[in-house]
Amino acid sequence: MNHLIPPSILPYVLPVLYGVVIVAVLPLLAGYIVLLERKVMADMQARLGPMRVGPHGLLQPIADALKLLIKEDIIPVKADLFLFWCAPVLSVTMALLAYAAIPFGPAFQIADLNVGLLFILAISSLGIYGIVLGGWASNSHYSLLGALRSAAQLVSYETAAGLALVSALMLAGSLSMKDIVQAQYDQGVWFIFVVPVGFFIYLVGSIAETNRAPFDLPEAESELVAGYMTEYSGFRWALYFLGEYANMVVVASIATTLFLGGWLRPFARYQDHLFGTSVELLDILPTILFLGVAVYSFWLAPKQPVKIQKIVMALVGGLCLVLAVGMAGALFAPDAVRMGVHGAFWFLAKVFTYIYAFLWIRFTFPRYRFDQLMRLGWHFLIPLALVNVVVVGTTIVLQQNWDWRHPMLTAIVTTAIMLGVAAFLGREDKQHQAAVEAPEP
Amino acid sequence: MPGAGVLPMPVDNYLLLSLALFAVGVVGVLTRRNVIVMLMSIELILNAVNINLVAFSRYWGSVDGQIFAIFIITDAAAEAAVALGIILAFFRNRETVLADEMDMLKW
Amino acid sequence: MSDTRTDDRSKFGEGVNATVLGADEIILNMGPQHPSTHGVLRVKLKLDGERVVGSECIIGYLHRGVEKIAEHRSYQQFAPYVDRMDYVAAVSNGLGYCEAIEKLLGAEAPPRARVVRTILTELQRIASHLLWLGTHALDIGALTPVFYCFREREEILKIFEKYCGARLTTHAFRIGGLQYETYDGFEQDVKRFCEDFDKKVDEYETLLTENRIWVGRTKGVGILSAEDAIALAVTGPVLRASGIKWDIRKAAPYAAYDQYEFDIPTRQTGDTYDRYVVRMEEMRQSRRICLQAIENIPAGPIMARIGKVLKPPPGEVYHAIEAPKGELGYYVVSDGTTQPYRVRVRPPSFINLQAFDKMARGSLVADVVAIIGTIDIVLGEVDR
Amino acid sequence: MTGSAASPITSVLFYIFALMAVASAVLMVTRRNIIHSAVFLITTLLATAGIFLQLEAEFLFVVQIILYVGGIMVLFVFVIMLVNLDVSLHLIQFNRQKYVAGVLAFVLTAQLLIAFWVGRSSLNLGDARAMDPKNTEAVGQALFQRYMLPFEIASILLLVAMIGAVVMAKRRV
Repeated sequence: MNHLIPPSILPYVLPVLYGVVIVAVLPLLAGYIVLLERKVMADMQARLGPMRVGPHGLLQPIADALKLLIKEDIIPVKADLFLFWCAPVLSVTMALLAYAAIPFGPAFQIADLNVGLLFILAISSLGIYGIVLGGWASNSHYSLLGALRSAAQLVSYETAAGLALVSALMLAGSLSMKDIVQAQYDQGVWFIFVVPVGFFIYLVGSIAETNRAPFDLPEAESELVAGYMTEYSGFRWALYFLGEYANMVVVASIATTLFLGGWLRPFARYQDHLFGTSVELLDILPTILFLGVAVYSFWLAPKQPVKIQKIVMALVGGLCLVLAVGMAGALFAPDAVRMGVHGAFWFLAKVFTYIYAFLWIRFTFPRYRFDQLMRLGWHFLIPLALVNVVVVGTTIVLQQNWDWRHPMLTAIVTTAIMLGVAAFLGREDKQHQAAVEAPEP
Repeated sequence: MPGAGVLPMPVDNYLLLSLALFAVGVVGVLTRRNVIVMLMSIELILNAVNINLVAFSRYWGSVDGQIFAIFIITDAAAEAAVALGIILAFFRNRETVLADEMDMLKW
Repeated sequence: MSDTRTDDRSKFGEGVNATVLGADEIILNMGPQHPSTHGVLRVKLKLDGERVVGSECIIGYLHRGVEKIAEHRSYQQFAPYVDRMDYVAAVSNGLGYCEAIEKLLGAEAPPRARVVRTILTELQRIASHLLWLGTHALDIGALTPVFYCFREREEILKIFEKYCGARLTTHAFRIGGLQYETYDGFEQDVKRFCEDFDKKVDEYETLLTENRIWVGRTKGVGILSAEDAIALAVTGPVLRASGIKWDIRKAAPYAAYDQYEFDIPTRQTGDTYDRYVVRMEEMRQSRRICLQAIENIPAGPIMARIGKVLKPPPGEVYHAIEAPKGELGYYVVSDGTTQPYRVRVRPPSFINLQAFDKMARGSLVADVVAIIGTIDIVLGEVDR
Repeated sequence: MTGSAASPITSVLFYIFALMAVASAVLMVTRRNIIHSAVFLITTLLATAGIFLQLEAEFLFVVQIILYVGGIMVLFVFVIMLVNLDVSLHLIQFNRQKYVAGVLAFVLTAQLLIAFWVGRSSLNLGDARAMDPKNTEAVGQALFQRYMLPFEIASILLLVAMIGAVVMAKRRV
């Protein structure tokens, strides 16, 4: 294949291929994450969720996309046309651009940049413009206020999330995403166990950064109606939505790469083999999982009331069976293919567990008021992140000099100190809270 | 990574580019009435300087030029913060952001 | 327009000032069709930045002139109108009206009717509080409780439907007693509902009571001191949350409330969190009453002998009951004909709404929604 | 970049970025609507970031985007929105001395061009030396070892700027 393409373009072919795959798959993925969210929300609220479009609502995202395409596209009068058009486009491109450096598997990565993580942080910090310019261009007092508020929220929580990442970076020692995962493999421990407080701060920071759950104030504020998205409708609004969900996946993949060991299988270094074959014991886990799901859906298929749903359940069962065979087949394939397939599976599994945590938090917590939100960001999270960086740094240096050589030790030491600091900040926050209430008549 | 190969482009292309940006920045500062656009033009001039620094840093193979560029960016950040603070305070009192209306030292 | 500018502006502290520069005070209009004003209530807020400096509630969008209609209807004909006032707690409206007329006639509903009336009214109180909790939590952002509350409320509405054929505007009672005998299985349904309702309330409480964000959004918001509560003649859970132990079911027992013992929850600080706790406790107490009442529903007739055409002797009566929102009073004047001369209703929501300005002043715009929710108003009753 | 002997890709990239930078700079200066000129300045900054990347200054590329475009320009757009500039749209944007300024700028550029033309021979000093491939580590080491003092002075400068900005933003000023 190499001789077909002129040498100077060869290094760009594979990344472009991966890029096309990601840009094609992502809107579909974002659509199905919306369906997943609605189904999980329904399940938590003792109801069924979308069931009408396609069996079990499986065709709902396609129906949504179609509806949004056909829906009338209203542009407010005197709106700033150039900005009104380019704001949603900007927020989607920034979200998609961040995928350039995310390693979906040991092989499947568009560009292993030397400054991988910083690049993703930089691109996601550009997402603010999509919101701010959108709010300004729709020429209405409410959306401007919403845009200003969400921009302020993004800026302050980005610092907290960035500092939380720094604490994990110190352990990894490199910015490139592949090296970070490699470092977690070499040290034999996921960084979530070494810097749990960093993971917590990043979890909270990433929720605020994607404008979700308890921090989704700019859109859902009762008197701001829908914040900066108020004037958008039809496909433009869908672009904003796609941008938000793509951002959610980006944030989830950063957390997976940095804290949950990227494409590493849990207990990656546990290598003893399955009765003599070349298959590592834990590698058969994905196959068992898919087999289980396949059996369950086959068992469920005849029970479905409607004939069409019977077929769908059977199809789902078949799909899981194919995947199980694929996973098993990959076991005996050459090393690169096995690492690639299993790596991608573990990476996506962790990304979806992280996104499930997003959904779970969204349906259990009420919304923060704007000043509480800012106070949490500035008075609690950022100082906590700063102290976390200092504490992790000192423990690493001490570990190297005094040779404590036990990763769990750093975890215990850092968490103990951080809990002390969190308590102190919490108490100080309560005093402030009491001070605010007392003078009120 | 590239060995000791020649610079991707001869260095004078970068100088011409930074000269062009510098000229546009100067025109911006001199001709615009609105203080915020003047500030933006100053940011543009600082950026032109940065291109020069990085071009020569690549030419000499050392990172000193890039370090200096980082210092210039931090300085630009500090300057922008204070300048915008002044503009906000000024706008709150005099309802104007036009440079030639800021002619009174005390009002 | 209560625009007496507060003299000392520093009292409000340095709230987040997101107003557009230069505009010192803006009037924000939360229009009649706002998602969280519980019906057609228009609130004009005077804002200084994020802080509410003054507010004015403009009502009347749902005014149907019920009291005027009453003067051209016979006593029995007017009974269904009463349900349309507080459409969330229709049964207790009916109870208030029927007992007022019975007092006017000097008649007395038979014991069996009184006990069944108490059970249905208490079930209606639980349903009304459930609807309040669902929408209040939804306004503050918790998406899940509303579905749990409506699941329980559905059970109650099923019981109403089996008993009198209607779910919301039930017209369950008649002057002098009941129209329908309780369907067989009535006791089992109510017992089954009350049995697992306690667990359900615990479910809501696990979701909300210790939830840091919920506490943060409700504690210290919309504070109403005891003196202000009395001055504004506020009644019901809003009054009890400010520390005053006043409940008409204990003060002037009506129907069969004197036969059961239940206690009246009260709190001291009178903020949104306290009103939430009071109402949750009230639901548990109502369940207790229903359980006691179900034990022994006395046998006997369900309708007093007052004849088809009601001509109460000329005179006037004022009869108040403890509706879920507060003291619901009926002042009926009869001139000896079959039609009342005047029916004046004391709606608790209308009077509780007057406390809104006192609560909203000094709070943030985001809290206004929580404050409207915590007063628990129904615009049908406010506008009549 | 894999710029082996000025391969076509890198030179094409350079011309794209250069053209983008100059075009949006000119547009920035001439636009009447302030928000549009802010957006064009952002495109210029992104174009210059591209040029930094081409000059193998990866760390600076990322710093430029995070700090300049993600930080300072957000501040500018914030202030433009807060100052609610639609009132100044129909005011004349260019002051009267724009012709004099144009001539002055032209003279300045001509001077620089001549200086550049004369000194052209001194620039081609043979091949460029090799860059350290691990750019970020090199910048890190230099920043915290050789340039420790300027680093501390820069942090003090930022502190002073923060205090200045806070004082300026006080309501009671």
